[in-house]
Amino acid sequence: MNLVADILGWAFIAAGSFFTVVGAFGLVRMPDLYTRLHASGVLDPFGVSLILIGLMFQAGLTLVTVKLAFLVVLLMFTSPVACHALARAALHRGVKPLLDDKGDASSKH
Amino acid sequence: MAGAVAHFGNWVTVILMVIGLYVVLARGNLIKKLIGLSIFQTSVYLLYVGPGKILGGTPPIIAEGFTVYANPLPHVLILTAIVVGVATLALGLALVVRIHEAYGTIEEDEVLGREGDS
Amino acid sequence: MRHVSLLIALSAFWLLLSGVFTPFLLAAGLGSALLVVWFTDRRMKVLDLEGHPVHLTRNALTYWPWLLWEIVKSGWDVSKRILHPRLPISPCLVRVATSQKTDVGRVIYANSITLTPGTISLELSDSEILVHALTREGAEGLATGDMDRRATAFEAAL
Amino acid sequence: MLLVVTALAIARVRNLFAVVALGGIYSFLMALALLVLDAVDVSMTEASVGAGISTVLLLGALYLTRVDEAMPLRFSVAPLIVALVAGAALLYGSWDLPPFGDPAGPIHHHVAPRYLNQVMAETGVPNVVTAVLASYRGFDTLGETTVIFTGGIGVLLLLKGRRRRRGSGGAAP
Amino acid sequence: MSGAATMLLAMAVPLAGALLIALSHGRPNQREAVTLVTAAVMFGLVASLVPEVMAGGRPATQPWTVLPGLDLQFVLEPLGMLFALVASFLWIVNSIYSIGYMRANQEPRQTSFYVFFALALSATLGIAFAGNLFTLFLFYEMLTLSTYPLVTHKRTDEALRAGRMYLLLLIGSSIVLFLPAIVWVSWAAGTTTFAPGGIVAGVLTPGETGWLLALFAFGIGKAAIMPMHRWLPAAMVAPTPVSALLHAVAVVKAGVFSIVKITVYVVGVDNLARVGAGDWLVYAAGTTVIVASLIALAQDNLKRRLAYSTVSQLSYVVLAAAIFTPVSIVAAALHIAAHAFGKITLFFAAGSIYTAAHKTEVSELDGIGRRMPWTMGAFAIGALSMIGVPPAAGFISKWYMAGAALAAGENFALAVIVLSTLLNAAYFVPIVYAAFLKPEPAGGPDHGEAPWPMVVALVATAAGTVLLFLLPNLPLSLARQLAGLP
Amino acid sequence: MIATHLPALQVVIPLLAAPICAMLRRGSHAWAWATVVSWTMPVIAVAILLQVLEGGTISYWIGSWEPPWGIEYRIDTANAFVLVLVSAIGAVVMPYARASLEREMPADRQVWYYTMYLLCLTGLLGMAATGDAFNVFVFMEIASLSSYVLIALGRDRRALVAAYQYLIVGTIGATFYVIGVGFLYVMTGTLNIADLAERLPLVENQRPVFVGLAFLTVGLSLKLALFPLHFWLPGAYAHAPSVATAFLAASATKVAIYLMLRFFFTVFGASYPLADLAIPALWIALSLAAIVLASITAIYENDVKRMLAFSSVAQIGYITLGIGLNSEAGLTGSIVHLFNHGLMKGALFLLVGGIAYSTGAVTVDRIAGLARRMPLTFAGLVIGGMSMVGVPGTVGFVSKWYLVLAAVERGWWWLAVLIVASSVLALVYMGRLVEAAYFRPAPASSAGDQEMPLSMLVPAWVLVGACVYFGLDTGLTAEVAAQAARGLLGTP
Amino acid sequence: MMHRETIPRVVTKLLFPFILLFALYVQFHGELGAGGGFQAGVIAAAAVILYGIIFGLSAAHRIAPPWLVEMLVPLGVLIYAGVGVVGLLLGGNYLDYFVLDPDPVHGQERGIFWVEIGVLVTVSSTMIAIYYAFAGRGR
Amino acid sequence: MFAAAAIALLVALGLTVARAWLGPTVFDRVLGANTVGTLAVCLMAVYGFLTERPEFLDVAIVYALLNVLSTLAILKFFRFGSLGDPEDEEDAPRPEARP
Ligand code: NA
Ligand code: NA
Repeated sequence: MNLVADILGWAFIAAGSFFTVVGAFGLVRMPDLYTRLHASGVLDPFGVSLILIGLMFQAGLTLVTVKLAFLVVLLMFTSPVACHALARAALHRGVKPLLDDKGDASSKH
Repeated sequence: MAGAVAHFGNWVTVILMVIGLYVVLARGNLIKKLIGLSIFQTSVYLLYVGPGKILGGTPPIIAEGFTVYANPLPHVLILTAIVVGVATLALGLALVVRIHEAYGTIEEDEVLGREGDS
Repeated sequence: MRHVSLLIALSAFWLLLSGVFTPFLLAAGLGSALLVVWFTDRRMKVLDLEGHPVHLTRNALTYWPWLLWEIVKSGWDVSKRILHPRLPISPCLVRVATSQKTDVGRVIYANSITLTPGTISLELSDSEILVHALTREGAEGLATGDMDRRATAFEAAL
Repeated sequence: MLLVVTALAIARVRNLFAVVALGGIYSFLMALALLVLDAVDVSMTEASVGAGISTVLLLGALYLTRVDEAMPLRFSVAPLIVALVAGAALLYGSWDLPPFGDPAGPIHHHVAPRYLNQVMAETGVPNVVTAVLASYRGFDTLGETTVIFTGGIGVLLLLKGRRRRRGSGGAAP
Repeated sequence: MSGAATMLLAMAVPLAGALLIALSHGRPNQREAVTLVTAAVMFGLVASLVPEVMAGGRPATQPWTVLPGLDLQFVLEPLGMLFALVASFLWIVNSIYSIGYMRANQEPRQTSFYVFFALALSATLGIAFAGNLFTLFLFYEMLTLSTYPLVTHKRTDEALRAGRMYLLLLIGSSIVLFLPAIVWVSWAAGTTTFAPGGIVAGVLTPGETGWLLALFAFGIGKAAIMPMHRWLPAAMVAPTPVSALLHAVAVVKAGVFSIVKITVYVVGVDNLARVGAGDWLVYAAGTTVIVASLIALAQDNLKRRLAYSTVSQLSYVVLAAAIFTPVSIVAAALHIAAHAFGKITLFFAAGSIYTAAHKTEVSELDGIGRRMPWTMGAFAIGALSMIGVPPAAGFISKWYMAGAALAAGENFALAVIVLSTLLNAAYFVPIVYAAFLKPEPAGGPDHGEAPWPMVVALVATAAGTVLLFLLPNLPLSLARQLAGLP
Repeated sequence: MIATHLPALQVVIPLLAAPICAMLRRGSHAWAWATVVSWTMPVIAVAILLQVLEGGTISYWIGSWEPPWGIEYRIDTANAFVLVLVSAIGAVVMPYARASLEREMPADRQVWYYTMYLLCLTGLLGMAATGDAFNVFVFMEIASLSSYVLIALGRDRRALVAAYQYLIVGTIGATFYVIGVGFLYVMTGTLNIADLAERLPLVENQRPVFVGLAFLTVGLSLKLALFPLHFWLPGAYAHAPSVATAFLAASATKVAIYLMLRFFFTVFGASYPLADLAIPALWIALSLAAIVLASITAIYENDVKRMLAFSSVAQIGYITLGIGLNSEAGLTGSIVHLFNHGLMKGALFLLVGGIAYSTGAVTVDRIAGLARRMPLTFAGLVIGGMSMVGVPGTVGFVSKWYLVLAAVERGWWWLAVLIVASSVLALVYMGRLVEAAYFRPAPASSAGDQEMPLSMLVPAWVLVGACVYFGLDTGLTAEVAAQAARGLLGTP
Repeated sequence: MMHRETIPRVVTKLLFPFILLFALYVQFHGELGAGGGFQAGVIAAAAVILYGIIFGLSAAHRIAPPWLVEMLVPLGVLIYAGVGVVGLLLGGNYLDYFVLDPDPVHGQERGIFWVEIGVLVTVSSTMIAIYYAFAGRGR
Repeated sequence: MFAAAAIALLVALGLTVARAWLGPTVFDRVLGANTVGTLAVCLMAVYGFLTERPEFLDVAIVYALLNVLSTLAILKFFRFGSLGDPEDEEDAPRPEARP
């Protein structure tokens, strides 16, 4: 049981780390604000939550786990709010999204 | 080399202080100056807290299984310094707001230029 | 009803945070919880259906796992695109219709959209949501209305 | 490192909103650094002050003033020299400080040991920082609270009440 | 009443007088009565001290210790006695004259005039009674400050300019030179208390003594040794009674008095004669005598001519003192008194002419002697005293001076005395001549003498000048006591 | 019983009084409260001074924690003297504040203004009384923050700018101070000043200690407005409300100077005799520059408050000069001038504030001929001015005497002459005022001007009287200062 | 009236009770773990400020009236300094907590508890007051 | 493993700061700030495990809470130019945006 939790924990942490770095990489690589927001979605809260969940497995059934869970829930609640507010504010301020031409075979762009 | 690594923290402190002080002194925007002042103040945090750390130690909250704790005194002092910093910032910003109301600008040059026609 | 449930929730929250069970701290916890309930209800007036949607707990158990899986799938997809040398994205704006009746419901739906990598809700109105999608596929996935239905079902469980 | 980069960015960027955002980053990074240095309480305070209160304060001030910084008329050398001299002095002085993390440093052998060793017996408070803060050096903290009080009343005194018209110097003589 | 108490009382009386005068604001008669009574009482008190001093007594008191080693100290010795006597007597006369002058010319701010006059007299007595350098300095500055409002009495821009010059030169020189000299003495000798024979004798090297003397000589700007004299002509803008105060009663006299006193009691006459460190002073003073006389010769404005005459006459005193023999000290002391009476007479006369005829220039005085015989008669006596011709007091002091120079082999000093006597004659005799013998130009104003109080005053001082020549016993014996002569 | 707690009460009473004051509703109540409180302060301060003179240094353990673990209040003659000065000035200005502020400030702000005043008093007293280097910083900030506000509320908008600049400079100064203390702390492990003095010799001649000293010195120099770090001062003093100017000019810089003394002599004195460092030469040069240049600036200044402010810079130069002379006489001169200058500058600023009360702006041209309309005010100004010049019989003389003595002791004649000669500069700028007020005709516009109310005049004259009293009876101040100097130098 | 900021509104409403409770938790566990009166005060103030940001300044004024806030600012200092006075009255030095209870250690705990309360009161109310001052200045 | 996670987070942190540095819009910087906040929270949690004192998660929670506050404050402010009322928000003066 312990071993399973351990392995699961490591797996989550590894995955989380991966997504986090990728998200951050996307943050740099993406061409405009809105696409960067998508990249940040990979990182925050997704990748980070995975890491935290991994830590929960590591901690076992303790208070720490509860706090981590709270943290995850908190991130789940607040991250989309921040992301939404950011995008909305940018839109209102006239930051035009970079759009693919409609109707084209855009996926192969 | 080892010395350089050991003094890395000090370098950071020094650079932060230089940047902060430079912004305070060189920038004309009154808000920017205050921000520079804050950076300048935060450089002190590292100066104090850095030496309080013991490698292999833990935060100074007594718990079983730990014997080596960081020095709590710098922490206490810097807590006070942070509080002082925020109070100063609040007051400084309030002054800037009033200056803006009185002069219509928050650029130092313009403020000083408009002193004549008060 | 909401008061009691919030009080219980807060007390539990306290205990979980604290982990120290001295009489003093237990009393402080209860007192704090009571204080917060009073303050949020009587002064902040946020203890309403929006603010304390206790009624939604049951369906959360079915909605959340589904959402998590969606997030994982999209996360993997977006990651691939980020790492792809040619950066194969096709950002677009779409409007998706909403079928929820309450603000809470719409918020759940909109947040679910945002939580899922690859789509972001931009504008929220009574009947539709403006969404920015990273790829045309993502937009089309939303247009199927699967998530909308599930969110409505979640909300409707009252 | 990142702290330095952020600080440089703050110095560079002219849009004050961006500066506020960067200030938030700076604060988070500083808090992180403090945490690494085992200063948990300080870290928590820096986070709440730097990322929370300072941001709100700066935004409030920005709302009442303006957002963009004017271009400087000229690059002034004197401030840079002053800052560099101070920095050089600091560096010069810190070179001979006890090595980082060395338990042999004087601060670990005078005053602090008593706090760490006696705190439970003397005050029954395991968080040594709290004990020192509130009891051993409680007077500092009283002063600190008074500083907050001073700042608060000062801001009220400056900003509360009727707003004067722009440009009026005040009451006529 | 003890001598010490009398001294303090004598200094306090003018202060009280000043207060009463201020309280009499708006009641001219009361105000002037108070002035006269105060002056008389003060003179009485001072005079009452004469017997004790003559008998060799040295009343002394030390009412206040400012800082350890820094005392307010009063000691009455012969020179101070002489100075106090002259000043307090001339105040009476000057007050009488002032009443006439101020009323006749309808001067503004008369109350403050009398108040500051009284304060100046108190300071003058302080100088005369000073028992140490610190006390001397204190009252010296007090005199400067209390006379400043008198100098600027007219409040015109010119007056204010003159006042600035007055303050800056006098206080400036005293602070920059005089005070450091005092500090030096205090440091070197450990005391600043005057003592017969000098307190720095044997303490300072000859070179140092020379420098110290220079600091004193130029630091005491009131003595008006060139180039410290410039305030004196500038201060001529003040009303005539003020000029009298400056030139005769108090201010410049305080300057030369201080120099003589310092020469005798701080540096020491014998000491100076022995080390020869002060010989340059003879030349400085001698040059001033001659140059000032030459300038006086070129002045058409009567009061300016008198002013430069004063510069020249003061340097007589310094010159005499700088010969550094007992007899020369006697001469210096006597000349203080003699010049006081002579010069006050001359100024009174100038003020009378201004009041009666509104004339200020020498060239306007042709024939005026016939309209104002008393005035010009007194003027003639004053002029004789300046020149040093009997039967005026100036003769006695010059006589002693020349004798001392001769005895000491100071040929330069002797030459100066002779030459300047000729110059004095050259700028005074033509005035007297023109006043009495030249015809009055046609179309001038019709006038007689000035108001009677002025005439009374100037006649009194002229009489004093003569009296001092006829009965020089009192000043002479005081001066001889000072010089340690039997 | 209460006698043993006086050191704490000295600071805690105004500290407690401030929040109570903030809770009051009416300006007049706040004024009455602040007055009562500020009047108890000198009583306590004098009692402390007497205790110290009788029984030597007092050590008070706050929270009963023994130093260096807890914070110690440590009072010897030097800081007891400073406490007396600060509390006395604080007490004197309160009656004055009422009428003055009623004209300068809307009623709804007065309550908080008095709160700020009490806080400033707390800060200054705390800085002077504490024996802990970091506690100094805390109280320094209380004093500084409150003084920024006290200054900012001047009636002229330039007060805001002055306060802002003061805030920037003051914060930099305080931060430098903290950096300096940080170095000392890291090298010794202690913050207690007495303990620092004991432990510094163990780490003698190490670079961090030198740098700590340098930062401390620069930081405090900013606070005490040592030339050329004085640039913030004239604006701050010129535009603040009169009562704030008088209070701060007489007390704030003085406390910073006291701290400088404390660090130079008590902390570093034992291990780093000043004579061994290069500092004294530079220090004396700066002091002289302050005296001469600031005085000359004052001469050309037309705004009277600014003139007095520049004069303050010059007078601070005298005080620091005495520190640089590093001898008993020099320190005595410094300490006694610290006290005396507090008295005379307080008096002058109160008087000028009274003129401003009647006339609005105070420039040399504006006060022409005013002496006749405000005789008592200008009589006080004359006496204060004489004290500034250093006329014997006023306090100004006493301080200069000791400074000259100290210079002569060292054989520096040129310095003695300079000290004495610089009085002429003071004479010129004070003389300008007197000349304008007494000897120039009054413009027609000044017809309505009249003497300030008695509640303002009396406090001003109390200080004028003190200038004369302590000039005549020097035993009190000079003796105490000499004892304080001996205490700092560690000589019996 | 439909709020345009639906998402932040709903989510923050949900969070308020927990933020406030967390603040109190930090307050009461200051002796055991990280945090204390200051941090708790900031967090509590943050809740009110967030409320003001989301629902408007008038709403914030309703839940924490300015007069009350302005009273609490000095009250906290008074509590802190008052603890010191109590120590004085009970025969100890200023800020002496040992005398607050027959058991000195317990006295310490009691003293620390009360001064932390004082800090909390002043810090939270000051932060709110400053926010009010800035936000209210614009109107 | 904790160390690896910490390194990964640090790398991500560096990239995010780079974005904040590059901008170019204010919103990019705000996004950077918000993301740094989240990463910092996570890093704290990991660091707690790394040093075997995971109970300091409280600090992380404080961060998470205040991160929301500051982000919302910035954005709310940016849209409406005030920290005040929603009623009159459209009328409130707007600061100039700077892309
Ligand atoms: Na999404
Ligand atoms: Na998303």
